[in-house]
Amino acid sequence: MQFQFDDFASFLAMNGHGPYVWFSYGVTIAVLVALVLVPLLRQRKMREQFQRQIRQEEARRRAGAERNAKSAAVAAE
Amino acid sequence: MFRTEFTLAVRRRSDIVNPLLFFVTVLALMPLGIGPEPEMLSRMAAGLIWVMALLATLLSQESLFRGDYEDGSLEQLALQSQPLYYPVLAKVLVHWLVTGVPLAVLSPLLGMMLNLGQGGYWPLLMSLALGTASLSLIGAVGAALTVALRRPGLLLALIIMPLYVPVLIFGTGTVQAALDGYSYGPQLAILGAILAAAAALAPLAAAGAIRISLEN
Amino acid sequence: MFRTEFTLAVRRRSDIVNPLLFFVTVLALMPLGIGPEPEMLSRMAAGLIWVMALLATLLSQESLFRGDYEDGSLEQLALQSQPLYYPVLAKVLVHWLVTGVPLAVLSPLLGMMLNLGQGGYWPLLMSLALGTASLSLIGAVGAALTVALRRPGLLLALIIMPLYVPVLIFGTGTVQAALDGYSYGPQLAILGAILAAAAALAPLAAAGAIRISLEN
Amino acid sequence: MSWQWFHRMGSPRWFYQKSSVWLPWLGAAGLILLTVGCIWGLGFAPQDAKQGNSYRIMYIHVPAAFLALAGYYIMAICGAIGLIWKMKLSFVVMRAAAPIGAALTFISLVTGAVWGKPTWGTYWVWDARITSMLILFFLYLGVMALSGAFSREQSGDKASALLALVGTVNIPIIYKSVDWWFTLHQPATLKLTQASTIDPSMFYPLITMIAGFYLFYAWVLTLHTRTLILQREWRTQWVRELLEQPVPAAKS
Amino acid sequence: MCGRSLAVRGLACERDGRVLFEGLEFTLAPGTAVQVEGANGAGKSTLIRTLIGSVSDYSGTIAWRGQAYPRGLAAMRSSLLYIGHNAGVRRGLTPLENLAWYGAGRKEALRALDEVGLYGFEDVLCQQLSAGQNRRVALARLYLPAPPPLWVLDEPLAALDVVGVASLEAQMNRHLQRGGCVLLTSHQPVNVAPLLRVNLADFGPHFTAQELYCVR
Amino acid sequence: MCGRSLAVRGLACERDGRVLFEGLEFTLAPGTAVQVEGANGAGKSTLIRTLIGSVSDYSGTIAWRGQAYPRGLAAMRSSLLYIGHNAGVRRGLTPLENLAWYGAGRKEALRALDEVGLYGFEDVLCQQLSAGQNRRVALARLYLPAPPPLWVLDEPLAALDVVGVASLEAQMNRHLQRGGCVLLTSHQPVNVAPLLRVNLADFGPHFTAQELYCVR
Ligand code: HEM
Ligand SMILES: Nc1ncnc2c1ncn2[C@@H]1O[C@H](COP(=O)(O)OP(=O)(O)OP(=O)(O)O)[C@@H](O)[C@H]1O
Ligand SMILES: Nc1ncnc2c1ncn2[C@@H]1O[C@H](COP(=O)(O)OP(=O)(O)OP(=O)(O)O)[C@@H](O)[C@H]1O
Ligand SMILES: [Mg+2]
Ligand SMILES: [Mg+2]
Repeated sequence: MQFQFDDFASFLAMNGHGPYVWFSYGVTIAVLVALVLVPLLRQRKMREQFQRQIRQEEARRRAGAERNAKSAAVAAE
Repeated sequence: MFRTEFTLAVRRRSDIVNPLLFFVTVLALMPLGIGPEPEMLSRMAAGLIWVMALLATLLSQESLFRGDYEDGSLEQLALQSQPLYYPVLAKVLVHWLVTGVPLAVLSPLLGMMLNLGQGGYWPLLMSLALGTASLSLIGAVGAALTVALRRPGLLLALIIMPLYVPVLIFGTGTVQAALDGYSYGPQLAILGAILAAAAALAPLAAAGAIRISLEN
Repeated sequence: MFRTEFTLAVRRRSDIVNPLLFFVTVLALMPLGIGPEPEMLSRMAAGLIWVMALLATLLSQESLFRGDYEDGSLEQLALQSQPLYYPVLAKVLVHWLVTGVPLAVLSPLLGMMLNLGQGGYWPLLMSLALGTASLSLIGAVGAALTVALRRPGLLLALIIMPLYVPVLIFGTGTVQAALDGYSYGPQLAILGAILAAAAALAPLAAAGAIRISLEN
Repeated sequence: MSWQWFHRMGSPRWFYQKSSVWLPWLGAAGLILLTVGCIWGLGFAPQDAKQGNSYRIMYIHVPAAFLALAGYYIMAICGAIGLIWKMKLSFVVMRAAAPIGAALTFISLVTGAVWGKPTWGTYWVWDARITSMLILFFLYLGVMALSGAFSREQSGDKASALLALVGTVNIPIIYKSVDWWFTLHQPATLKLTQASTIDPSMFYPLITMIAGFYLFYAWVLTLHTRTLILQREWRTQWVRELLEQPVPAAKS
Repeated sequence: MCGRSLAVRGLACERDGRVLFEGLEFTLAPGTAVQVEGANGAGKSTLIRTLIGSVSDYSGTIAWRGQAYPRGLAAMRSSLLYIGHNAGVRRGLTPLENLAWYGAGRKEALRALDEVGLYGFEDVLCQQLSAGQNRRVALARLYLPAPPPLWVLDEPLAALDVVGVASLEAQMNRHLQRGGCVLLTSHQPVNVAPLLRVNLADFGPHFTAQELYCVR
Repeated sequence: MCGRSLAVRGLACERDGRVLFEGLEFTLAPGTAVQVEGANGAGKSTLIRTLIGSVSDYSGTIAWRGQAYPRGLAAMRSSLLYIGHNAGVRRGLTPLENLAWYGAGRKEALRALDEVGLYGFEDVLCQQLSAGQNRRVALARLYLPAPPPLWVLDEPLAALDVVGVASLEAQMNRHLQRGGCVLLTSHQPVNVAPLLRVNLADFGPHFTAQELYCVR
């Protein structure tokens, strides 16, 4: 087994078929990388979203408790 | 059951007339788009007619279960203890009677307009009559799957179109064979076989899909 | 207003993607119907693409006002004292952005698959981009007229199709001129003029049609 | 008793925890094989007598085409399992498999088209295999669109599983009919060469690439599944605990 | 605030050749509410749609601030807030977006949603809300700051729970105190004051299906 | 007549990750009615759809005549009469045809329609009837001879006028005396006896949006 091309330039050119071959490999690699990145990015976004949600829930819980206390006080009067 | 469905279909007459008119107008537009050369038209006539018949069936299918879903009668049907197979079959049958059959009957006229070669008319009519029944059956599965969606529109087309391919191929194959002077019996037989398989399986799948949609 | 419409359109992403997918699938079915011979396909490519773009626009238009009608917000809109012109224009604009533009952008690819001749790609894209805007505008009138019907489906197609004819003719004319080596500027200019006229008149007509539909 | 493992396997949590162990290994193995296969195929495999260097596209085209088809069956089988045994996890896997399969179909379509230009002189022909691949692509898109169209996830799961099943029944029929259609028309100009007598020096890198694609597929499927699991179960306690940890800096 | 408000004189409507009511007279003065009563099918919804100008086949006069329809229509429209059977809630939008569509700012919308008990549901799609919650989204418009003076509500209490009814009554009373006016239909008693009750049975034709075959 | 009827033990449902109710327990004995109560969005409709087997994601047990679901489902279905929010009235059919679709003979159907006050409207298309009249068409099923023993009614009083409500209550009481059983939801008090009232708020989870942000 040996390298089939004389130099790097001819490896790129591939006897004139270079553009086809490299385009194919490029598209393939891009799609494969996207397949890996998409779930990873989505996980990260979910993490952020989730932490924001927890903070919001906390705030709501507090606001609701306050309001309940206030209406209870009004009812007591 | 069949009676009620039929009443309903006839009452909204537009459901019968519309696919037909759609079929005719699009086919009339075609020469405007692709140029009026007779010999070219005649080579494509069978294909165009078949594709448009397919589209007309497909588009009229969206409303197959929709009305019943929205007014709650589909749920009532699903609550009954007998299987959903027969109601679905009845609905499909009516659909075919009010779209497929008129379409097939009208097709020779359109074939004439598009310069379809002599001897192609009869196979065209036969293949359309058989084929649209399969199309109605297959399409019912898609209609049932999308009935709970608010705007299924073209999603239905996307789902169902690939499944229509065999019918389309053998349908045009029938006409082509006849035009080329071969016997078109085998193709028609295959269309018949597809129809038999679809009649057995499609209502089952559609019934399952209806139950899924109702749970939404 | 435009913003809300856009949100709504993007939220049901399917409305954007579906016409596109419909367009692609039907065009992929075409060769199955009429045969794969390249030279024949290439002669019909422009016409087929244009007719299918027209169908995709038409079919996606059915839902233009329907949702708003059913949930009563169209009535609310009509009750407001400002004219209906702008809301209608906003809706049509969004419709064009989510159907016409993607369709035009995708058309060269389909041209390639159907063997469209060299030099036809750019005119095809341009004519589709201009033409689908006119189609959206004209179609809105039909959508408004049929919105009160429970199942407008193909009736809409019937009303609108004849009005589409000029657009179709000049659209395919553009591509054909380019393929035949003539300048296609004049045809594009006519398409532009049609668009201008439609933009001025169609929303007015649609607004009137909406008021008529609401009285039902 | 003997069914216990089965039900445990159906639990998304079990899968998530177990898969985090073998995930890195799967990824590493897949990427190594792919890298080796690419270099081998691009640089070291001999030039084809007839097609010159353009045939090197085969090393991605053929594995992608294989997996595109296999992926559909994987997806449909998962859907069937979900429908029959009401297994949550298998629906999740099905949903994860759809975009991956569609992406691989896309790769095989694009690479095939690009390969066609130097070989046949045109990007696209309506050949049986190609046409049915295109239809497979539409089937994938249909499953994806349907599963996303429902506001309730469970309904989307079941509906798209049913569609995938209907699709599996149809794939052989579609393939056969398209094949028949193609032979009816017989465009004499082009033909896929029968390269069954492929030289071993060309074949080994192909095998490497195919194995690499399979491992990569398994890896990415697991990744997607895990993400979907988190997305679905984010309200449960274990996911909460998991997600509350700060985002790892470099890689997750 | 309502000026001389809405005056109805000798109004008569018929549907399908059947007279629903005739000689109907009442005045909706500022600061008062009118409840239209009548059996199912008596014509309450028809009356309401006539008064807001959505239906135009009637005889008699309707005047807004002394100006008879159709001249007074535009003025009436600009001070109208109408909620019909179809609540005008877009099911593909969230409650917040729905209110934004009616021109509410984010902060006011949040306030209003909070007041109708939808705190925590602002960002859920309306199609996932229950029947009563959807109604509440529509009613939230009544809680926006500076509402139009004329409220026309067709069965606003339908689908609301007890707490919701009480809250709505309180809000209507507040509106009346501000000098606004309310026209509503309801089959339940409504606790607002001052309230004028108009029973369509009193203006019925001599001989109606309702009277003759009265419900047991 | 209902045998050991419907028993619910430890039932819990969640939607969108929010627990609607949990630990729900009640028994629907022959000759009794159960009224499910709760605020808007409490989960009444969800509960009802769970009990009739239309929704299958729940935990806990539901048993019909001692047989737990899903085994008991078929038996339950065969003795069920369900009328939901969507009344199951086909709007393209007349009231008479609608009842025929549910298997009623012409004479009984006419009787039943007469009883719900639709004498004279038997042959009008349902889409031309008022909201309350449509509801009455659905309710006419309760007046057919030999009705199924288990009635499940989701807000049957909605849109009905006072006379209609009284008539319906009388009919339900008659059914209970016959030994049938009724499960219903309603925001108004319902005058039937013996009546067991189940308030979903008593089975609410520790912490819900409803409890916390209660409606004013
Ligand atoms: C069902 C999908 C497909 C499968 C299973 C598939 C498989 C293969 C295989 C195994 C080969 C190498 C074997 C041989 O040389 O004959 C090949 C060659 C090739 N494929 Fe595909 N392929 C598929 C789709 C496509 C598509 C969509 C295109 C183009 C758009 C395409 C274009 C080509 C070309 C140009 C060759 C080389 C032809 C030659 O050797 O003369 N293929 N394909
Ligand atoms: N398809 C759905 N997807 C997600 N959530 C839903 C869906 N349907 C209902 N819900 C949620 O479940 C809750 C209960 O809804 P349900 O319709 O059972 O309420 P209800 O008690 O019948 O209220 P109402 O008195 O308003 O009819 C609501 O808060 C709603 O948000
Ligand atoms: N589009 C229509 N075409 C023909 N007749 C109609 C139409 N709409 C309503 N009607 C008739 O007009 C009458 C009154 O209907 P309307 O909807 O005004 O009643 P309503 O008083 O609002 O009743 P409900 O209390 O049931 O809401 C009904 O008997 C109906 O048959
Ligand atoms: Mg009414
Ligand atoms: Mg409810």
